[in-house]
Formats: sequence, C-alpha cells, structure tokens
Amino acid sequence: MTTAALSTVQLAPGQAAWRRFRRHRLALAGAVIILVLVLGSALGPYLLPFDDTYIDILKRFAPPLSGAHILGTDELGRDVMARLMMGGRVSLSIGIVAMVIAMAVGIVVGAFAGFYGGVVGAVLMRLVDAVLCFPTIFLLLALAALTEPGLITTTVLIAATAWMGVARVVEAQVRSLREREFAVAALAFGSSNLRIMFRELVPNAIAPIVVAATLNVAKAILLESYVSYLGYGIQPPAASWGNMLNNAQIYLTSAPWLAIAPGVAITLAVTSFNFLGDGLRDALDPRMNIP
Amino acid sequence: MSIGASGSEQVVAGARRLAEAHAPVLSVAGLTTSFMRERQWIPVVRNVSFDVAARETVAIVGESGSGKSVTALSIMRLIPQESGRIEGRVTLAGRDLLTLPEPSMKDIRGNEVAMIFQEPMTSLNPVLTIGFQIAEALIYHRGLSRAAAEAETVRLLDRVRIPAARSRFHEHPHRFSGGMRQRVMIAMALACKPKLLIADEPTTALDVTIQAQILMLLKELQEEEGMSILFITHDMGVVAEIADRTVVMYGGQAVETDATAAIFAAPSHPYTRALLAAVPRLGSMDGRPRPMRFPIVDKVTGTSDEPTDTPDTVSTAERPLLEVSNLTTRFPIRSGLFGKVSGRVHAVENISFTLRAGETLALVGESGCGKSTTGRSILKLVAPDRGTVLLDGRDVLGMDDRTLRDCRKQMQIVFQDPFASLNPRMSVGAAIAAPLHANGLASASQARDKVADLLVRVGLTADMAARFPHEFSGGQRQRICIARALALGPRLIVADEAVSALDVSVKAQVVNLMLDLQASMGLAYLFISHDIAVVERMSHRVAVMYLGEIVEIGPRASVFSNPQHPYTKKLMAAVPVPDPARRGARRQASNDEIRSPVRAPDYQPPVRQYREVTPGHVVQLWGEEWSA
Amino acid sequence: MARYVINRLGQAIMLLVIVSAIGFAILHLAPGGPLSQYAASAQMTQEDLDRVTKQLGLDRPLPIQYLDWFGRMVRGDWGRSYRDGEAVLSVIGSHLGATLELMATATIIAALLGCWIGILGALRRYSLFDSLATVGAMIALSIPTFWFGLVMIYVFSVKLGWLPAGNRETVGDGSLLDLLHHLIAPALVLALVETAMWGRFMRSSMLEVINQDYIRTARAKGMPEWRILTLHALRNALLPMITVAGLQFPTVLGGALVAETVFTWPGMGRLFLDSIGYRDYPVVMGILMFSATMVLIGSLLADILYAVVDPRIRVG
Amino acid sequence: MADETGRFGVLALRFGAPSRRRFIQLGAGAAAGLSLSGSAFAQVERPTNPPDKPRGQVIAALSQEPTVFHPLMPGIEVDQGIWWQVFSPLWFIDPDGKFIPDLAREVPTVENGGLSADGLTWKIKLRSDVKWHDGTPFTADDVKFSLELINNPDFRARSRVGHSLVKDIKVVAPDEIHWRMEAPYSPYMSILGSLTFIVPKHILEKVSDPNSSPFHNAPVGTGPFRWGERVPGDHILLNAHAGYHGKGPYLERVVFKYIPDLTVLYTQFRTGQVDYTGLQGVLPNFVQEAKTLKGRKIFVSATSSVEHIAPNLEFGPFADRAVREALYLAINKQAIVDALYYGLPTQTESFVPQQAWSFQQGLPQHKYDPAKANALLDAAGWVRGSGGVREKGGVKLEFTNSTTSGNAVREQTQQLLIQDWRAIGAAMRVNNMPAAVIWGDFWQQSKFNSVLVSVNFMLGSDPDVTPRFGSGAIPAKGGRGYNTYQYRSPEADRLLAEGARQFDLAQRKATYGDLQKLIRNDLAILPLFQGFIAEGVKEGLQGFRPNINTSINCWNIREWYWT
Repeated sequence: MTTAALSTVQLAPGQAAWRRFRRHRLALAGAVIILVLVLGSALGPYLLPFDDTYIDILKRFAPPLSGAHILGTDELGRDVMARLMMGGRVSLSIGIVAMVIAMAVGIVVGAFAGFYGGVVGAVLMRLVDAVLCFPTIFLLLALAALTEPGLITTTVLIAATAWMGVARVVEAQVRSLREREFAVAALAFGSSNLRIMFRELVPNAIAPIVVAATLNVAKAILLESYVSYLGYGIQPPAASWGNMLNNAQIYLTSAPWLAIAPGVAITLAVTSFNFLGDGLRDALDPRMNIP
Repeated sequence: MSIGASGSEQVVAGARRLAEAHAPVLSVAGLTTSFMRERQWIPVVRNVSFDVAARETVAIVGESGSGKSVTALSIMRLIPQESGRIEGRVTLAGRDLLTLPEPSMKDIRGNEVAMIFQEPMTSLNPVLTIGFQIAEALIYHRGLSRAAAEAETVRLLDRVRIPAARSRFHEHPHRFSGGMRQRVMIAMALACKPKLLIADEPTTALDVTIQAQILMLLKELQEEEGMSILFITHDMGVVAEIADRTVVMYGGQAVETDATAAIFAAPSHPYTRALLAAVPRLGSMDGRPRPMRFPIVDKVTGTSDEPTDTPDTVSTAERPLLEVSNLTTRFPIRSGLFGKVSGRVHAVENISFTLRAGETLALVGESGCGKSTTGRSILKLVAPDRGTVLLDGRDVLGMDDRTLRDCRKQMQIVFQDPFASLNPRMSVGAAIAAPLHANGLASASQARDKVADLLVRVGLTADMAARFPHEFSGGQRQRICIARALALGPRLIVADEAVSALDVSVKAQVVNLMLDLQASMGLAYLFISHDIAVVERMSHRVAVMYLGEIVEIGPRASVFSNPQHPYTKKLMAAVPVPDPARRGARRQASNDEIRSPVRAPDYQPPVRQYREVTPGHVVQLWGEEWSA
Repeated sequence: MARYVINRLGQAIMLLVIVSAIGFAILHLAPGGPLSQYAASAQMTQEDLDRVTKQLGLDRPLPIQYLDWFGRMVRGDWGRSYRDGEAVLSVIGSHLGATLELMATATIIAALLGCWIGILGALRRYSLFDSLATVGAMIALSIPTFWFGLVMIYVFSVKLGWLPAGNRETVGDGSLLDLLHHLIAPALVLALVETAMWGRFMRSSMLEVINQDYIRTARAKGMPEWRILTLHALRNALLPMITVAGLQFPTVLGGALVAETVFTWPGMGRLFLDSIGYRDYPVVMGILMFSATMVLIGSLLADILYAVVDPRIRVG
Repeated sequence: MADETGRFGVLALRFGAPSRRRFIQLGAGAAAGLSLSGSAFAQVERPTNPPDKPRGQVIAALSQEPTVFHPLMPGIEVDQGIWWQVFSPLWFIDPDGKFIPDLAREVPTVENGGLSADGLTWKIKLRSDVKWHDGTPFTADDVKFSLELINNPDFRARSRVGHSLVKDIKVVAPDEIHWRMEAPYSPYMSILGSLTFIVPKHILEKVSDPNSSPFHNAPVGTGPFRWGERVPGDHILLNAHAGYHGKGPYLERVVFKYIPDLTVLYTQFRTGQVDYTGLQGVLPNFVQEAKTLKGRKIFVSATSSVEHIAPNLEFGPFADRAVREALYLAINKQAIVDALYYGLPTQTESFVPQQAWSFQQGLPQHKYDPAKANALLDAAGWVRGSGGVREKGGVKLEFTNSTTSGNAVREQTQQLLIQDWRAIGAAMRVNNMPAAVIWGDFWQQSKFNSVLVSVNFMLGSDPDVTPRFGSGAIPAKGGRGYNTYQYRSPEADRLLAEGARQFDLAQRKATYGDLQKLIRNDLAILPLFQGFIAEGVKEGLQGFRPNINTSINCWNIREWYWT
C-alpha cells in the first residue's frame, strides 16, 4: 500500500501518550514528587538517626531547625521528620492499596454492568447509585464510627467509598465499547463473555481507569486524613499524616509546625497525584490530540 | 470509458467560455499550508494554484489525506493560527485574503465567501434556532433589522426548499434530518449572496437520494445567484455531476487541473488515471453475468492491468448454504416507569432469501433500511423476533449457545470501519489468532503458522503479525479483518459495508481481494452496501431493501438492467455517474426524506404480494404511496 | 416530559429503599448502641437498661424493626430523636437552615468565580492566567479542607482577630452583619474546593465546545470572536454545568460537614456527627434518608433543568 | 480529668475526657461526704454584694450539647446543667457535703420526725411559697406525680433504683407528703436529694405520650431560670425566674452555648465571647497560657474520679500479680502528670478521692523503677523471648490497651506506656474505640485486655465499693454491678460486708482503709492520678463554686452575679 494513509506516520498509543505526557510539565513534576515522597518514606527512616516512636519527654515541642531535629519534635518529643516519613508509608500505602481495591471492585462491577446491561446492569448500577447517594464523608464517618479503627479497616473503608466512581466510568466505557465492531467481531468468532469483557473491552478502557486510579489515590490520602482528623483512623503510636494532623490541632497556637508539616505533606502528595492524573488524562485521551 | 465525444466537447467549450468572459473570482497561487508537529513545520498543502471564475464550479478531488479540506480552510483562513501557517496568495476579487487584517477577514467570511461542511449533524449550533443562526449573518453583515432579517431568512429557507419555512424558523437543529440541516447550512451560506461558496464534502455524509437532491439544489441556486462554487469531494461521480473544472489533489499537491470533461476524457497524470480506473461506474457491467475485478493502475507510471472476469464460483447443485425465511427483527422503544413499549423500530420485516456457496448476494438500501440488522440477525448477534435462518440446513436461531458458537465458525462478519474492527490494544497476530484461541482450536505455534498463512493470503506479509493496528492503513486493516474472519475457515462471510469507508483506489483492491478469495475458497458473501456501483461490480445477485423489507431481489444483471420497483429505480437514478457527458439528464429534485421505520406498538405490517419478473427476479407489488 | 419525571421518580424511590436498607443494616449491626453511655456511667442498672431497650423497641428482631421504621417513614412519621424526643423531621428542619445557608453561599461564590476562571482559562489556554488557575485549582482540590479551616482560624481569628473562630452568630446579636461576619470563613473554606471544581469543569466544557464544528460554522459565517464565544460557545458550555451542579451536591454536602466541624457550625453535619456518636438511630436514619433524597432530587432537578434548557432533549 | 466511663458523643471523643461526674450519688451518709478542701481550688475573691435585681447575662460554653430537658429521663451531665437551672430537687448536697433543703422545708431526719427509725416511713414537709414558671403553685401532688411517673411502665425513666421501693404515697396536705418504703434504703436520701428533680403534674398529666411532648422541648420547672429558647446545635437561652423561691437569681439571662471543639471553645473564652467554660473546661495544655490572660480566671479543681489503668484480671498475663506490679513499677507516672497533664493532677494510690473522710493516708508510694520491675519479672519466671517480649508457659506478655478514640492526652499517655513497658519486655498495642462502642459490651462484659479510664468509685460520697470490687458484681459472670476488672478476693468481700454493716465512722474508716491497702497491694487497678478539671471564668463573675458532689460545676448559676 502506498496510499496517502501511510504518509501520516502514526505512533503507538503508548508512545504518543508518553510524548504528550512528557509535555505536561506539571504532571512530570507530580510524578517526580511522588517518586521522592515514596522513596523518602521507604528509605528515609533508615537514613535518619531518630526512631519515629521514640519518646523523649524532655524534648517536647522543639521547633524546626533547632538542633538535630530538622522539622522539630512533637508533643511527645518524637522527631517530626521521622514521623512524617513513617506517616508517609502509612498514608501512601493506604492511598495506593485503597485505590487498588476500589479499582478491582469498580472494574468488575462496571464491566459486568456495562457488558450485560439489562437487569444485571440495572441492579448493579442502581446499587452504585444507592451508595453514591451517601455523601462520601457521611458514609465514611458512619462506617468508621461503627467499626474499630485501624490500618486495614481504614483502607477497606476508604476503598468502600471510592469504587463507585470507577464502576461508573468502566460501565460507561464497556457499554459503549461493547457495540464497537471489534467486540461484536469477538462475539461472532466465538469468544466467551468473560474473554470479551476482560480481554477485549476492559483493556480499551485503560485510559480512564488509569486516570481514575491516580485521582483515587489522591482522594484516598485526603480521606485518610479526614478520618484521622475526626478521630477514627490509624492507631497510635503508628503515624499517619492524618493522625499527625489530628494530634497537632490542639497545639495549633503553641506549636504550629506540628500541623504544618503533615498538612503540607498531604497537600503535596495529593496535588502531585492530581497533577499526574491530569497529565495522564491529557496524554491518554486522544481527543486532546488536536493540533 | 465511454464518454460521448459530443457531450464532453460541449461542456468543455461552455466552461472555457465562462472562464474567458470573467476575471477569476478566486485565485489561489502557490498556496502552501503547514502544521506544527513535533516542533517542525510539516507542509500539508504544497504549492497549490487554481482559479475559480465567476459562476463556475470548481471541484477539488482527492483521497483522504490529500490536503483538499485544508486547502479550503486555508482560503477562509480558518486554520488555527498558533499551529498552522499559510503561505502563497489567495486573491478574492483582487484582494489578497492572506494579508488582510483579521477584522476585515470577518467581513469576507460569510459575506463574500461562504462555506458549508461535511457533517450537517454537528455543524449547526444545537442550542440556537436555525432561524436565528441564519438571521445573525444577515444582521451582522448586511445590517438588517431583526424583523427584516427574519423575513429574509424565511425567504432563504423557502429557496432551499424547506417545507413550511415560516413555521420552522424557530426550531432547533435537532428537529431536522441530515439533508434538511444541510439545506439550512446552504441557506445560511447564501444569506449574504456570497461571490463564492466553498462546499467541503457537503454530501458525503448523506444518503445517495438525499445527495442527489442537495446537488440539484446547489446547481439551481448557483444559476439563480450567479455565484461560484468551490466543491471539495472525494467522489468522482459527484465531480462529474457538478464541476466545470476539476483540481485533482494527491499528497498535498494539485497534480492535475483542467476542465472536468477533459480530465475524465483524457487524464494526463498517472494518479488521475489510477483514480479514475478504480471508480466503479454504474452500468459498466451491462451484459456481464459474473462479478469482475477492478483494473489496477499504477499511480506512478499510470500503466494498467487488464481486469479479468471471475470464474464461476456459484455452486448450483446442492442445497443453498444460507436460507433465510420470514426473518423479522424489531427493536422495542421503551419508555415510562415500567418500560412500556411505546413503539418499535421495524428494522427487518419478514424477509426471505437464499444464498448459495460461492455466491455473492448484495443487500442494498439507504440508511435505516435494515440491511445491517439483517446481517447481524443472521449471525444471531441481535435476536430476531421471528423467522428461520438455516445454515447448511441447521437452524441457527434455535441453537443453544454452545452449538451457536460452533456454528459461527461457519459464518463470519467483516465490518465497515476497519479502525473500529480491530482491538487497538492487540497485535495483529493476536487479533487474527483470537478466534482460534477463543475456540481452543490451535496451540500457540499452530496459531502462529496459521496467522502467517492468513496474512499472506490477504496480501500482507507474515512478519506483520507483531505489529499493532495503528501501524496499518485503512485498506490493510480491512485485509487483516478479512484474515481474522477467515481464521476459522468459514463458508459464509457477511460483509457489512466492508469497503464503504475506504478510499476509492483501496476499495478497488479490497474488492479484488474478496473476489479472489471467493474464487479460491468458494466463499459465499452477503455483501451489505449502500454503494450501488460497487454492488454492481461484485455481486451475483442483489436484494434491494427499503424500510426493513426486500422490495426487489434477483440476479444482479436483471435487477440493474431492468429495475421494477419505483424505489429501485429512484435509488439507481440517484447514483452520481462519473461521466460528465451524462450529467445533462436532470433528475426530479424532490424533497422526500428517508422515511423512518419506527412504528406504533400495535402496528400490523401489511401482507406483501410479490411478482416474478424474470426467473429469480422478484419484485414486491407496491401500493399508492409510490404512484406519485 | 411528565412521563420521564415519573420514571425518574420511580427509580429514585427504589434507590431510597435500597439506601434505607443499607443504612439501617450498617447502623444497627454495628457495635454499641444508644444506651452504651448509660451502661458505662453506672447511672442506670442493667434492669433499667433492659427496660429502656424494650421501651424503645430495640429488643425486636432487626427485620421487624426495619419494617416498622420503614412503614412509619412512608407514612411521614420518621420517629423521634432518642436524645431530645423531637420528631426527626423537625430536628433536621432546625439544623437545615444553617447548612443551607453555608452551602448556598459557598455554591454561589464558587459557581460565579469558578465559571469566570474556567471560561477565561479556556479562552486563553496555556496563558499565564490559565496556568496559574490550573495550578491553583489543583492545589485547592488537594488541600485538606479541615486543615485549611484550621489555618484560617489560626491566622484570621487567633493571630489577627478579624474573624470569629466559629459558630453562626454571636449570642444575643444575630444581626445580618454579625451573621455575615461569622459566615465568611466557613463559606470561603467550603467555596475553595468548589470554585476549583467549577473552574475545571467550566474550562474543559468550554474547551470541548470551542472545538466543535458549529463554532467553525460560526467563524466561517464571519461572526466576531466575542459573539462566537458568548453566544455560540458559552451557551453550549454552560449546559453541562447544570449536571455538574447536580452531581456536586453530595460533594458540597460532605464539604459542608467538614466545614461545620471545624467552624462549629450548628448544621446538619454537626447533628449527624453527634447523632452517630450517640447512636441516635432515628435521627441518623432521618439524615441519611434526607440527604439521599436531596441528592436524588438534586440530580433529578439537574436533569429536568437540562431538558428544559437543552433544545435537543426538550420535548414538545 | 473526671470520671469518664460515660463519656460519649462524637466530639466528646475527640478531646479529653469530659468531666463527667457520677450523677447518681447513691449511698447514705452524704452529710459526711466529700468536701473540698480549701486548697483544692482557688476560691474567688470574697463576694461583694449581689445586685438587688437580676442583671446581665452569662454565656456558658459546653462542649457537648444538652438535649434532654425532661429531668427524669436518661440524660448526661450537660443535661443536668440545664436541669439545675430550670428545676428544683427536694434538697441538694452542697460543696461541703451537707444536705440543703430546696423544695422541702427541711431535710427529713429521724430527729425531726421526717424519717421513721426503721427508715421505712418518710414524711416530707414542702415549701408552700413555690410557684411553677407558669404561675401554678407547686404542691405535694407534683411530688407524688413525679415519683409515680418514674414507676410508670410506659415512661422511659432514667432509673428506678430506690424509687421502685416507694409505696403508698399519700398527699397529706398541699405542703406535706408521706410514703412508705418497701425496704429500708438509706442511699435514697442521696438519690432524692441530688438527682430527682420534681416535674409539674398540671402539665404532664395531660400529655398522651409521657416520652415526648411539647414539655420535652420547653420545660416548665420551679428553678431559678425559665426556659427561653433553644436553637438546636447552637445554644439554649434561659431567663431569670422572678418568683424563684430561693436565693437569686442575680443574672437576667444564661446562655448555654454548644461549642464541640475544645480548641475553638478555649479560643472563644480567650477572646471574651464566652464567660465560662464548663463541662470539659480548658485543655491542660492551655492552662498555663490561660492563667496569664487578663480578665480571666482559671479554677483547677479536683473531681472524685481516679484515672487508672484497668486490667482485665482474667486475661492471661494480668492474672499474675507480679506482672501487674512490674507494669506499675515501670510506669513513669511523674512524666505523665508533669509533661502530658502539665502538673495539674495529683498522683494517687487509692480509688478514694483524697478529700474524702475515708481516704487512707500512707499507702505505699509508687516509684518509677524499671530495674526492679525487670527483676520482678525475671523472678516470676517471665523470660524474654523473640523481639524482647517476655513469656511464661507459652503466654506472651503482650496485651492491648483501649480508651475512647480521639482523646489526645490519653493517647499520648498510651504511647508513653508503650515505651515504658517495652523496656521491661511487655508489649502493649493500642486498640482505641469510639465511646459508643468501647463502653458497651466491650467494657461491660470485660472483653478488653486493659483500659485507660477514669472512674468515680464512690457511691455518692460513701466508700462502699461493693459494686466495683465485690466478687458478686462481675457483669461478665452474671453479677450485678460494675466489677469489669473481674477482681475476686475473699478478703475484699469480707471487708466490704463488714464495712456495710458498720455505722461508726472510725470503724468504717479503718475497714475501708484496710480495703484500700488490699486493693493497692493486689493492684486490682493501676492508679495514676486523681481526676481534675480546669475551668475558666471571666473576671468579675462572682459566685462560681465547684461542687465535687454534683456532676457539673455550673450547678449554682442562680448565685452567680457580675460585680
């Protein structure tokens, strides 16, 4: 074929997306910050001379940059930097694990609802609608107030309030993709429903799923902090950015740095994930490929 | 090619006369338009020059990517400034549009040069009434009062033959069909009596009968208004129908510019020759009972191969491969709290036909006639309400899922859009092998061999298996789709508008491939198409569908040479003939719209009677609705 | 249209039934109960506790309790608060005003400001303003609302003393000026996220619209740019904002809850928190049903409004 | 911080314990009850003269919202803050532990003939000059109605303890009422005296549902303040009742403002928007700063509760006394008191408040001695295993500690404990829960390992702790009481029985002194310090008198006035 069609060289979806993504400087910055936060949380504690749970009651409320404690010490004389890093482990992993759970549930529900439509779809999507009727915070608080707080419960709870959005996105995608010729062709050449759903359709919804995933991480980190702020979160002495903030609020007037450090960390992490999601959205959405 | 010499001379002479009498309205010289891609200026239109004289229609014709639309947009300076660059000269009545300041350009647009676009469905603002959208040009450019503009708008709507113009003034675009919207666009374009109308593929999205109406209308209006038209199209039939002069574009360049008759009579550029050779011509198959390959012309040298007749592939001895009887598929339209059926789309209504092994039966008709639904119903991709489909004597519709999956190995489907037909996230090899894997028919290495074999069979190479769909052109993708359809060794292929979206030259090649495969594998095709000329070329038998019913069916030669049903006649008359010499025959410019197959829930379809014209050629008896 | 509305209402009622069942189950199956407080403080003996449990009907099987509650609710009797004995609807009613005041103020600020920023950003895409607005919106969406509230209190109430640290009014004052003074901080905190959302939605809606064919048509018609933007583009771009407003409702309600917590605002959010803490089942259920109803009505209204405004959907 | 088991409410959960006092002061002998020593709180400057007529208003901030206004229904101590203003009891207990007649003309005693010698016949003489807020005179019928209402099977009465014994109520005269007790029950004096507010018959006899009526949200009483208005979720306004029968009121208006966030509450006190911070008072970390504020006064007063670690004695390692002793030795109590509580509370070794007559002096003093703790555990056969955690016979020395989630200072205490105990090879994990969960079955049925809690052990002002430490009072074993520690000791049972039989104060002091020694020795609880509350009052507001015998220190707003 030597037609004109070949004259406009097309890039692989991934390649083109990477080029578009690279141009999105904020998203790149977001990715870098996330990397720094993740590495910092993962490796940082090994580099610091302080243990995040070591209490030195004589050194309470040391302000930042005074002595060895870069970010100062908290109400029990623990190193804020060390707690920030350990808190990062908790907060980031809650964010990521909650996202993974929410994604898994959302994708399965959305795929089934979108593929089968009809009664199955209606029932599943009404369930989604029903859960969406509870404002997230309401649902989270109701659930949190009713269960024992902890790492796993918090993660699951946050996931439980986040899967509906994914389900909706996937449902819409699958529903429209189901009518696409390649899906009909797969049906025509005898693919099973599961095969069509998860081999043909879901991979094609990957763009919105990836975007939703990053935004969900951001949301989950925020939610963790809300839950902890309201007093149902990660149990002490483990640190999370949320419970650090919660503990700090009564010292807001006397030791504001205690509130500033985790607040900035949360904002930074959430902003980065949001930027990343935004960049991915632009990169993966071919409609944005208008010259 | 059989253009009447006298006819073409007449047209050429007329065009020359016009051109000499007036200075060109529009003169394009050395137009080069580039777009910024990857920080580089990539020229998309290169050094294009042509003139449009007063009252003249100039067509720019070319295949996708040839730069014809960009040329049109460049004249209007509608290329985004930040990412596009226009060079050269565009002179409109002595003024260079490319150097004009933007505010003055606004006075040109819509006033001296008007434009209409391909997609009537999206080109009108959905939240504004059509009257308003026309009137605002009048108010803005001609300073009319609101009332005067409204009166003028109604007059314009009348002129583009919109029935009940006054009452429709306040309606929004969604209340209009595609053809009517295009009339609205034309009315809008004519509002300020422009010197030049640029029509960018204005009929491409329309059905053939509607296309004919719009072309007629444009011609009439041009005569009344005395304006020039720059007509962008890919369809040589339309070119022959409307253009005085033609610019052939290829790869961003104007490769040939001449009077239309001259180009059709004696194309000088190899590409033009190749293009014309690939254009299917209705009536060119007279006297040939079997399908025929298209001649293939080399685009560089212009040399052509000799099209050969296809061998007789139809097996007459056995029982037909496919027997469809009384097939009916309706889609309920539900509304209300309990999903009460408030109406039904009678997509397929009581149709029956047979198809023999090695035979091609074409289903033709316009949008909404149910031809695609018929194809899908046969494969049980949609559930028919009634009727039987026998494949090799086995009842497809009554099968359980497992048997159906097994049976589908015998029949496969190829779709219109080669871009949508392949999963973009699957390599071509995986896509072709998917049917094998889905049915558990082959090991990995067996599948690899089979894929290689199939790729070669459809004219590609085995090493392409690792590539992804986006690396292929539309024609190649359609070959891949065909390869995938062949993977299970089917005996019947439903080709649902399989070549309709392809460029003319590619279309010819794919049709040739399908004919070759039929010859070598004895495939039966149910060839669903709205493109009558292609159907004529490639089918043994033809069934014409209208509102879900087959109104006429029979051997292709018989139906095309002796159409009986008024709809068949109308359909065939509407097909633009790529022969400027035959343009003279004016067709009746009706305002008929394509009727909707939506019926009330209690609608009882009438019992139809049929008449056999010649052996195998059957026509539905029609009632008064066609008598007018 | 009427049929559509009836259809949607039917769906909404079905949803409410599901919501109520989920809510009721979560609430009643969870550990603890309305009498834990008394059990702990040794002010009531086990006999007293058992008696009150029985008097409240909490000893019956859960499905029976649910059906009983549901039956009454359908008839308009949403039960009475265990805490103050008031009818649930009037308890909600007495807290609703404060929440609505907060939500409405924030939404109005956010819608106006957000739309303005979004439109400007879309028109001057990639300009400095657009970049700043994008980054700003992103950060606004990422700041934990309660933290921002705390910082506001610290700066404007504790350090500068310009704004009150919380509450809706000064007792005994309650003048409009006093009300507004108290409203500023919580409304701004709530409006921050809102504005960012509106801005982003508006921007992308506008961007999508200005790439549409009909905008090209308008340009080809020679319409001046401002007219294309205000008349042709904006009208279309604003349409989806109706849906955004409808879908935003749960988010705003959630945000209001957080703002109410930080600013001790006497609204539904506070009531909900307190009621959960006290296991005041009727009130918690009431608020859940009420907010679910509001959410559904919100989206229904948005859809109806959309249908009214968008000629494509408008019937007859 | 005060007694807490009753702490609930979400916001309440977020900050330290609310100063919840026991509000049913069971038990007799209140005359010899707790009295606040002068040093326990800094008394206000000597009162100037109160104004002749009510003047000004007080805004009292509460961190929980009063919602129950029917004083006979289940409610918490914030609700009592309202009841004290709107209603009157027959008599009440003053800060010195004395009964003071209110609606009654005099407190019934055997001497004045109000009580028969066997304690079965009660004859109460009532004041005849009392009027309800709506002008209707108060009579003995109201008292009869109130007592009968409590026993009404349809009425969700808070408690029928004592009341269920009352029989044959006779209204002898409008100002005199008699009844018979089914059995002698001396704590009834306290129950009637401090917590049974009399409700109006003429209003409540007409309502169809005794559990909800207009009265519930617009109560009419005989107290010093009339119901004004309530803005739910925000505030309650009370107006002076001009015809009040007792002293005062001297204020025109009282506003109870609901400010759930203690930081905001303090901020508003600081900026002067609030005149008095009640209930949970001022957080310890603000006290230092608050004391320096101009025009504000901070009162730090003791409460009758004891902050302690409650071990579940049936739970593995805690069954071993050596473990409890080692854990106790390893607690750096001083650090907790000084650093986390800013030195405000006093360390204690007993469950009896130090102001009480029954308080045993000279109990063994706690000493922070990790080395000794380690030695003790080594000797007892607890050897260090993997991760430094000791074990013995397959039982690991690890346990959870729970408290109400969100209580910042307690959570800090827990973290100190973790560190202290890790040093002796004991692994503690935090498992905090919302109030509505932790104080339910978890606490009640002894499902915990250990709990950090504050409890008022006294029955009223009586040291009879049978319900707390008696072996028959373990709810998890079907007992009736609150012995959730599951403490069982024949010796304790013997002492408790003996003490309940004794009437001589000196004898009782000795008996309960022995009990305190026993409990201290057995370490049935690991006591930390005595409860306290820091309350802020605006300068110039006179009459604030903390009362350890009531559950809320704004009990006497009727006597408050502005200078």
